[in-house]
Amino acid sequence: MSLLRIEALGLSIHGQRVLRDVSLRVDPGEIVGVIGESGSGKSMTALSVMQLLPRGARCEGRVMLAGQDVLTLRERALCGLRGQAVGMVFQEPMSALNPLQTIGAQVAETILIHEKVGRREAMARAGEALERVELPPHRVALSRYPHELSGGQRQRVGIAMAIALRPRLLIADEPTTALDVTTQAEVLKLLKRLVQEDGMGLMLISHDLGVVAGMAERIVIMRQGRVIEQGRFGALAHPYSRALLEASDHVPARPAHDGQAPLLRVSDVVRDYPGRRQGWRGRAAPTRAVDGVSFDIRRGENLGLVGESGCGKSTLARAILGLEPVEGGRIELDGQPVFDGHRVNRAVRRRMQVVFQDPYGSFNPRWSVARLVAEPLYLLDDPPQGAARKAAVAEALSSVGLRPEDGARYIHEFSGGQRQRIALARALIIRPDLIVLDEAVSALDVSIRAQMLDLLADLSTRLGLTYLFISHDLSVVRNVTDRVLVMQGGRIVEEGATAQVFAAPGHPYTRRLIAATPRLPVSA
Amino acid sequence: MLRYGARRAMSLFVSLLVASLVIFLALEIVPGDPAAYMLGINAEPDTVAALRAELGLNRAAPLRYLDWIGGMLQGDFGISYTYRTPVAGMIAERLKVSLPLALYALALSTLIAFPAGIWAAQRRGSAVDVGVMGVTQLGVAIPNFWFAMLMVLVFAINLRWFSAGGFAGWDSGFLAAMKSLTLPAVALALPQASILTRVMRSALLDTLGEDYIRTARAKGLTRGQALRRHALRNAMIPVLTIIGLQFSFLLAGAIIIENVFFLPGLGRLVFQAISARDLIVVESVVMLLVFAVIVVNFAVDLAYAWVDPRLRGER
Amino acid sequence: MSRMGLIAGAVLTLLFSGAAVLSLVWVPHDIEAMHIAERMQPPGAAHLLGTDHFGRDILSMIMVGARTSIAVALVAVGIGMGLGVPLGLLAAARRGGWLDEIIMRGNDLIFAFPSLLIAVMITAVFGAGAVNAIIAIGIFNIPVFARLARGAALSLWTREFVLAARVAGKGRLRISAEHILPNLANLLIVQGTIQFSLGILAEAGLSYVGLGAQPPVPSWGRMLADSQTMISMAPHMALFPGLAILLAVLGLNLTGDGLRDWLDPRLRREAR
Amino acid sequence: MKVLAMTALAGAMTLAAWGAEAKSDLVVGLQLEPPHLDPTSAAAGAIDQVLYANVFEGLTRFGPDGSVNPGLAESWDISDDGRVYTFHLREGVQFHDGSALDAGDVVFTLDRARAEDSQNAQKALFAGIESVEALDDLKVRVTLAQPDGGFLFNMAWGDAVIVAPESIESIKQRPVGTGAFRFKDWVQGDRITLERNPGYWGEAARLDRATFKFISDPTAAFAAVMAEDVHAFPFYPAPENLPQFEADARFQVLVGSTEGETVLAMNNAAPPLDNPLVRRAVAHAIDRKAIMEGAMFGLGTPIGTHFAPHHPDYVDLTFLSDYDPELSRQLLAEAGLGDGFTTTLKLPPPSYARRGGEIVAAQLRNVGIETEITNLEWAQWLEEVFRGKDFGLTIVSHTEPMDIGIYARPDYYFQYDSAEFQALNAALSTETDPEKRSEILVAMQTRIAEDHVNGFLFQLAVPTVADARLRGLWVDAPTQATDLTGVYWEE
Repeated sequence: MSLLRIEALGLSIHGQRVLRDVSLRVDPGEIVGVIGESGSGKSMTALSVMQLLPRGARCEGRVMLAGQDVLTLRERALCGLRGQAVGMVFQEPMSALNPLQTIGAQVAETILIHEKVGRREAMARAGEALERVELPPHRVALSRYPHELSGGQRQRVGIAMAIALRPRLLIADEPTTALDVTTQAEVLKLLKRLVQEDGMGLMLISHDLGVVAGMAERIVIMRQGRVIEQGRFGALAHPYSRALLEASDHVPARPAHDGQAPLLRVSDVVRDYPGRRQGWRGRAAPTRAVDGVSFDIRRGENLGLVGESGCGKSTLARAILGLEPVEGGRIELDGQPVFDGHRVNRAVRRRMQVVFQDPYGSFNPRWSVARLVAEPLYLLDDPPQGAARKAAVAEALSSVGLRPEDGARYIHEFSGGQRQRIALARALIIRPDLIVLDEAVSALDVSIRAQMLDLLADLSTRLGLTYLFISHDLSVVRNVTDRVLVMQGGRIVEEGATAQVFAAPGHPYTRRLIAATPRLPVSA
Repeated sequence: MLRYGARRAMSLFVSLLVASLVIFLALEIVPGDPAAYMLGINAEPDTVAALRAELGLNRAAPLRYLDWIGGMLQGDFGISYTYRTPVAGMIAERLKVSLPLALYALALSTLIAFPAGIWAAQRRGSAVDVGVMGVTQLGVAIPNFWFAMLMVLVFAINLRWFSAGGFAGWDSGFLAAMKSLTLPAVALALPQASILTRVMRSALLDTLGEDYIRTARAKGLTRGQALRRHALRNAMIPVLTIIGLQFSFLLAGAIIIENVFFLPGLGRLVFQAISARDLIVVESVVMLLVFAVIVVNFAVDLAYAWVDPRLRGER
Repeated sequence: MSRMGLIAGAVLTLLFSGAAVLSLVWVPHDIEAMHIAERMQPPGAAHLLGTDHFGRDILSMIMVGARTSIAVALVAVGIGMGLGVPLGLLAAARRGGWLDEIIMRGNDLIFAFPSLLIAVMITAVFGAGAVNAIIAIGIFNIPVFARLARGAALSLWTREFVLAARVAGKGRLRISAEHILPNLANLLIVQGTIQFSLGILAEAGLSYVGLGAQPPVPSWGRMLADSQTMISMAPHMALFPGLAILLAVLGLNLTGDGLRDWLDPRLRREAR
Repeated sequence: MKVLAMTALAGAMTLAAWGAEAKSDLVVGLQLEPPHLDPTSAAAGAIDQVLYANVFEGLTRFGPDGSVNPGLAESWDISDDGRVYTFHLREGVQFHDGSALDAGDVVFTLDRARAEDSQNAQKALFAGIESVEALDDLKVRVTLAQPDGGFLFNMAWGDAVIVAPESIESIKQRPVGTGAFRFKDWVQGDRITLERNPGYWGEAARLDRATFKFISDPTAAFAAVMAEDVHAFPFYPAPENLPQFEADARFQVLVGSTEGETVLAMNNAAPPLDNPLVRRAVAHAIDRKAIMEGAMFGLGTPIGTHFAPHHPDYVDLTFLSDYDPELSRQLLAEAGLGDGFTTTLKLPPPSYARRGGEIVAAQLRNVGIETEITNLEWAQWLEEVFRGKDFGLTIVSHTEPMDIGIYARPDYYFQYDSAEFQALNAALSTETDPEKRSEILVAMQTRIAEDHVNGFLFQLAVPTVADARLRGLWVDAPTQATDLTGVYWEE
């Protein structure tokens, strides 16, 4: 008998349909992957099982959990189920833990809520649960607070809370999305082990096919509140599933690059952050974010820069863009320094532009798109005015596939993918030589990302652009760059042609990174 | 921790020094001579001069400033020009009214605001919530001196449950003293309680929307348990800030209420002293209140650390 | 719910500002003429809200008093905003620098002074009067807006559109003016409304203790003070000015809260 | 819900109510608290209001009608030339600290008051004294530089009460006098308590204890009386409440006269008010009746000059400044100010000034004179108006008895400089014949009324609100005192 059987589940929130006719099941000891792009309803399905839906939600259909329909249960009975029969792990390890309580207390709470045991015993069992998630109390004391833990450790605490009572079903909603690849691999391994040990069912929700493909016995593909298809990974046949699959590992068409002339030269760059200010005078010791980095970007190439969070890649990007002065070394574009004395060299800066990750935070919401796109014209000594300015904006918008009329609209009227196009238009308007793409496609859904990558490739060929492609996502970097730099702890640990580095990584860290990166099975 | 404390104390000291200079300079340019005020309209000029000499008013301003500061560091606030008694004693006497009044009002406001704020937050959008929010809107908008007037009219003059004002004194018994502080405390507490209720409610609603509340609910906690065990303490940070601000306000800002109820408190002392140009009293009381505000803020900072372990590491 | 509050608040606010504007050209009775014989008349046909202790029409006094309250509060909030917001923006633009330090220390210092006491001191130094009431209330509005502006600006400075502007070569001051300030507008409007209502309360309090607008300029606080000893003989004299303050402040608060929810649901910061 | 809670609280607390109405206790409300308790070194009337006649006594003392009666001096002899006064002190008078009153104390008191570094606010009272000698334990001889018809009157002032050198050091905090009450306790900002002096030389006080409670706010005063927290409130600050108290059987309202001539003082030295025509115009623009009605709710007596109406030498000169706005406008036109003018009106705190000021401003506006009203605290008023003479108009009540002499001082704040008047004043001070004195006084009153030195408004009345069962309270206020020696509760 199935552990969880969802039958024809419908959900509306304040009258708006969110889920329609969703049916799926999870058997004991089985891992079911639920895949979908944003807005597909995958998280809402999970919350429907937990009955932790937002205000104004109405469900229909049946959600059979261990023989009971949770939709008919009263709140009291539901509280008895949650944490006991079904545990849940959430996406954000930063905010999913109460910052004011020790991790021991938070794990023990699951036990205290459901069983009549003493505090001491609950703490002991919390220790065991933490041990099972590989956070043994002798290494990470129960009396630690969440802020003293790394992201991966926090996510383990979250898992420990969910499995403390060995529930029969575990729901994990994007459990690794906020983590670095290496940590992600460890957490996924941990989840897999727990499923095997306890024989529980795992409903693993993710936007990333690569994450799920390697783990799940069955995959459920969702789109716009409906289940499109479910089955084994290799057996997915629905056109949408295929498209999704293709987009996940999209290789844009672009000619191979063979130029050698350096456009940007970075030599021995050192970047320190001052310590925290303490009182009226005096600061703590500075931290070194970029430590003696040297490399070239060749004209017309796509250079990848990969590394995990905190490795210094964003700091390096800001230094290249001349946003912050460096403590040591030189950054030169075509032989001209980015910093001329203490002032930013405008002549250099107008040849570089950037596209940031966040499609929502990258635009001033009070400006029209035309004004946003035209902003870099400020760098020109004699910026075009009136009709010329309008034409420049129109051209930039057209070049990224938007209509010139879109310039009159405001940013909130655009989707995430369109916004990244606008960001690209903004970068293109002053016809730069180099564009820094700082995680520029990381926040996009796979299908949108694939389109964006095609656009980037097309523009680079047409306009002879040079990209510095910064990303934590190795699979993307692998598909779009000519050369790649691997950064760790402020240093470049490996550099080489992309294909070569991925085929035969030289540095142990590179090897770890590549091993941890989820790959789609070739069979698909 | 010690070094942090020392630095903090240093910056506290600088603030106080600047504050003392501001106060002294401001009062230096106040027109009006305490000696002339005391001697009235028939006094001969040489009489006024004699009194000025005795009060030490004819000395240079920097000297008087140094004397004042130096004295205060040793707990000697000087001698009041008009009352001719040590200022420290006068302040101590007035604090016996102002401090209990502030604490009483704060206690009332907290006792009303906590349950009301929690109640409203728990039943967000319900009639209870709308009702509580409506009452607090009125409470924030009502001028407290007007409310005090109305209370005196109803409870003292018409119903005669309370005396119309004045302070019974602590030697007439705790209950009698508290009774004479009750109407003033209610008048002071009403707007504060309303503000605090609103802060409590909105802070709770904010924290109730946090991810860790959902985590807690996923563990099997009921809505109420999640609120009590997780939301409440997290909501305390803005609430503590407001309570800290309110305490300073209640201690210093009760001037008008002290007047309506003719309570011999600090606020009224300052008011009287300003009209009598008893500058040394004004300076000392204002300085003391500034000191109190700074210390209360410091205490609130410490309370944050007590509530929030994330801050402990830095302290 | 908040929509209804906004409407009610806007109606009240418009009512009072309308009355204030109307009083510039017309009031039911001349408030400069005193008719001692007609004093303290209860509300009736001749005088809708009755007359005061000098026989002046209370409705007319409240209308003209609205002008005083609104003018004092508006200018005071204007001072607070006009000085506080640039200071806050400047501090945020120079985060961690000595300028930031000085501005924020200065703010703390003003905050450390009990506001009413300082208002009393200011009027003691410069004399009682509307202008000094404005200064006293205005000074305490500066740190409110400076802190608000700095706090919000700091979070805006971390947004990527600011980085984009810097990539476009813009300086900190230009970014503050072009990007930060427009995004603070909602917040400032909301806080401004709240401070405006607090300003009206403060003006009433100061006038009540005799430190606000001086006679013959009518003001609500002084009307209350004047009425106090007559409260049991002529309760209408105390009732109507008090209600005027209550309703005006209530109206502004409701408007502020309503605007907050309407303009940006994320701005759920409770104003002090 | 809140009301319920309060009811419960009130129920629990009723037993603890204070201010019990034991028949020998009295709580008196006063508007102003004394700054300290030495009547001989401050002008504050508040000191006399608590201590005069109760704790401190002088050689002579005022009676309830303003007459000068024997005080600590049982009798006195005056030399024929009117320059030498020999006072015979009462026997067996003791200060509250047990020390006996003797001639040495009188010599000490008078010498201290007239010394170079004296801080006596009314030093002028003693200016005429040439020497003071103790003839024996109970006999003191005071020699004046020239005869002074007002000397015994002067010695009755609160500033001339007899103090002892033994207790002078701490007198500001612990006053030691010879009166029927002795000082017990002072809770600053709140109250002063006196208790009966068992060793009093005269008729003992009938109250065991008297508490003076300081309530500056008129509303609070009203509430306190209504709630019977205080039993008597002399100089009750809100005349508008009197009809209510009168209508309430629990209370009695006494309205008496004071020595306070309330005037709209004008700056005689600054244009345009230096022009007698303009001053006359101001005088005629003012409707005394409306001011008294509006500011004092009808209390007070109109005056046409600077003299107390209850004084036998008073002449009614109000017709010289009748309310006549038409005439006022004419006069202004005559003075070349047909379009009116603007001046300042600076008002001290009492309600007669603040409320009266608003009415005066409205009346002046009616004839074209605009006033800028500034409300001042007393200290500021003293600085700006009284000492700085920086004002156009002000309203103030001159509460010192028999103070028409101030018009002879050209440097006095309103700066009236009339040789004629100064001659009259000089003649008065040396004249001892009552008939002649009377004539001179009439001439002086007429002079200033005709010169319209100030706008003469009304004689301030003193309302006292008291429990209906209280007896023996002073009705009039010839001086600022609350003499409780004869006060008792009716059985």
